[in-house]
Amino acid sequence: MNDLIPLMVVIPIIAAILLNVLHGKNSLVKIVSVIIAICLPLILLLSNYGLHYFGGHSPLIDNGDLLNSFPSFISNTNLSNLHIGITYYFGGLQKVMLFFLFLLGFLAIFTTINERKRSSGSYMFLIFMGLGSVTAMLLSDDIFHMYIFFEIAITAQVGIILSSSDDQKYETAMKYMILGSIGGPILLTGIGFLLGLVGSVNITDISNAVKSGLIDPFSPVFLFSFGLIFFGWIYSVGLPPFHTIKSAIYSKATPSGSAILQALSVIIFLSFGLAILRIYSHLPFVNGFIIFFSLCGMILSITMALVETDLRRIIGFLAVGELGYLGLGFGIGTKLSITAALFQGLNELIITALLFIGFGAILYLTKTSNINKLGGLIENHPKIAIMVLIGGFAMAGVPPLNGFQSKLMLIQSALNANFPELAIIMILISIVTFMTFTKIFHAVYLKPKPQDLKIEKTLVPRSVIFSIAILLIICIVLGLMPDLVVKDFSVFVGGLI
Amino acid sequence: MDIYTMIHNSVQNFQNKLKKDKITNENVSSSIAAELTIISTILISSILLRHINVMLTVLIILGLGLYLITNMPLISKLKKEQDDSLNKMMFYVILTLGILVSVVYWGVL
Amino acid sequence: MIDVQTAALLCSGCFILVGLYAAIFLDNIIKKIIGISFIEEGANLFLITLAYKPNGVVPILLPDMSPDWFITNSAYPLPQALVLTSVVIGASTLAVILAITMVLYKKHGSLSASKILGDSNE
Amino acid sequence: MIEYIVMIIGVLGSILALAQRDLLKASILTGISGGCVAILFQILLAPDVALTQAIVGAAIVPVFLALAIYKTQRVGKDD
Repeated sequence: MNDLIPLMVVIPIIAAILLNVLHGKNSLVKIVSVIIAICLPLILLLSNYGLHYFGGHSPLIDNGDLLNSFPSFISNTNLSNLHIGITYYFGGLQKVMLFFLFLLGFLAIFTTINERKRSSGSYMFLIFMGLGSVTAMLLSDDIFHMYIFFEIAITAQVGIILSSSDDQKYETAMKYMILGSIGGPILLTGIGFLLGLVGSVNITDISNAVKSGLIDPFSPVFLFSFGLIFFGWIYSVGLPPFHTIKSAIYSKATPSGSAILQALSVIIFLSFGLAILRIYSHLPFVNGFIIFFSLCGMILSITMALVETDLRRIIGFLAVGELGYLGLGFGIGTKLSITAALFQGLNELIITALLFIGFGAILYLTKTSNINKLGGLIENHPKIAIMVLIGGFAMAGVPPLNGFQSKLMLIQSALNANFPELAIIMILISIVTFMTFTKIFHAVYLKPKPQDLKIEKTLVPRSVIFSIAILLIICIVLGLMPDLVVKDFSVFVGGLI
Repeated sequence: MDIYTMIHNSVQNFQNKLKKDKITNENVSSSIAAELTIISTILISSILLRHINVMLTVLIILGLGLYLITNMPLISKLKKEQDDSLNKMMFYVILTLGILVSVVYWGVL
Repeated sequence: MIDVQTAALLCSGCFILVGLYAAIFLDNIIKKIIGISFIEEGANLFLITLAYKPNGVVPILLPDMSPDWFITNSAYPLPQALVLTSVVIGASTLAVILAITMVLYKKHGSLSASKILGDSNE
Repeated sequence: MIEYIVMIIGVLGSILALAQRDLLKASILTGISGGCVAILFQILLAPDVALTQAIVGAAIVPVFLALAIYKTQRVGKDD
């Protein structure tokens, strides 16, 4: 049933509005949000793969009677191929990605409900709004539609930052909004250039127009639109120079909030990145641009993570640095590398969520996140320590886990594509990631406990342990059986190139 | 002056400016690791230029290597440039936008 | 005399440049925000200008027009539909930024960006 | 002819708005340039967008700005 496809976007948004209205009615908010969060993955399982045309506006060529009623300069040319309405495409990639995104959303909601005594309808509003908007971005085949939902996702992200209790949250949110208000309209202007050139904002139409020679890929307008859209992309995903603000927002939100923020960023990365690859892959220098910015992102973030002393900021930088792997996969541009990048994106979504929630428990216990003031917590919480340690192994790429599989694929693809330097850098960076992780793990759990460390709460909420365990199980399962998802991804990429 | 003392001093310099924390061994060793990482990764990634011109690559690698090693405590300078102040972020954002647009525009000409 | 479309493109460029100047160089947060609203207005004007057709008609099909004539003479309605959304998005983003500004003013007692949004580590 | 005058008023209004020390005046001038953009939309054959822009650009944005200025401080001390 293809009619279920728009429901993946509609239901989270309706749920968001409903929960905002219900704000204040404590138990009702809890029940409704949990029920909807459980229902969301079910829609994915029930609906079929396929296209959905909004309002039934399929391309004219699919609709014989209507086509004949138009003059010949429409019915006999490429104009009859244009997509008139907004099109959603739902395939294997979307199914897998959205399944894990919704699962993550469920865990975040579950953790928040258990952590706070009074559940806030507005916070649920923000989470559902973010989930719905990135879902629309991943499904949509329309670059302006993506832009609209991207702006909504950014506003939801700002709301999630503001709902934490950090004392620097307003400043960080303000900086993010100001930088975003420069990046957003520039992205819109780039879309405007494309629209003026092609006359359509549908990505399939644009790439068809480039392929069929209808527009010259080296015309100044097309190149200029590439520059502006590329700038919007690096803003939206936090490659340099936006890596500082992106890591700052991760470090200011609540732990489950940071997990959601990172998940939103990854999905935005994938959907805009795939759009850029589909539109501009005929330009020779696009891959170079993507590789350059990804390399900068990886190097700068990882070195900043090494010298930082704030626990949450370190994980924020690590999360931003891992996005560089996705960028390298997109930049190499072969079938294997893009598949590997998509797989890496999925892994990152899960692993960084695990680390954010796992180290967030430390903040919950001690109310400090300075690694110089922490230490010796393994005697209090050995279970969490071991689970977080395995999560760190997964991030660094230790064999039986999922990070290993995707990084191995990336390195193989780099070697096959005659980029051995990139393979060496990927290995180096993953070693340094592991070193950073060992450093914070040692500082938090293994180092002797400082005298002045006060433990404010003794028990970690059970929902936190439950979430970490679920995420860890996913890590191990994906690591042992990567074919569960990689098959779907490679089918999607095969249709792309 | 050996490299450990040199980096210890530079870490002390920028940490004194930022916070009143004491310098631990971990801070210095992670700074050294960051230093080595940044030099090695920049040098390796500049090999990628061989796809454009081999002679140019050799020259750039020699120059970069000399430059990076003579300006050794790099990480404190980098750290200072990447703090949370809006003005610095905005500066780099506009710089990137300018470079991106002018490079693309150059490609047109 | 340049034609209307070129002039409107130049005008949208001016709006974007003025807005960028304000958002980057002016220190007062309210003025930064005013600059941001100008950037958004410039981008919207740019999109609308693309849809313009000299000596054309408004893209509304009236009963006395033949479809063939209408297709060749009307302005392009797609960018206009897009701008409608983007105007509203701009206004709501502005509201969020202003709300944060008010909270920040209560906290710091100042509207200077370099004071409020400077390095947080000091 | 009128369209060129409207464009010039719009751009001049935006520059003047940023040159004011009194933020309330700046917000009113923002409304003027927003209104000019709305008239331009009408000239550029987009009447429905012009309606929205007239409400948003000439009324809602200046009112939001004025409310924020009323809650904070009126004169930009340091710029």
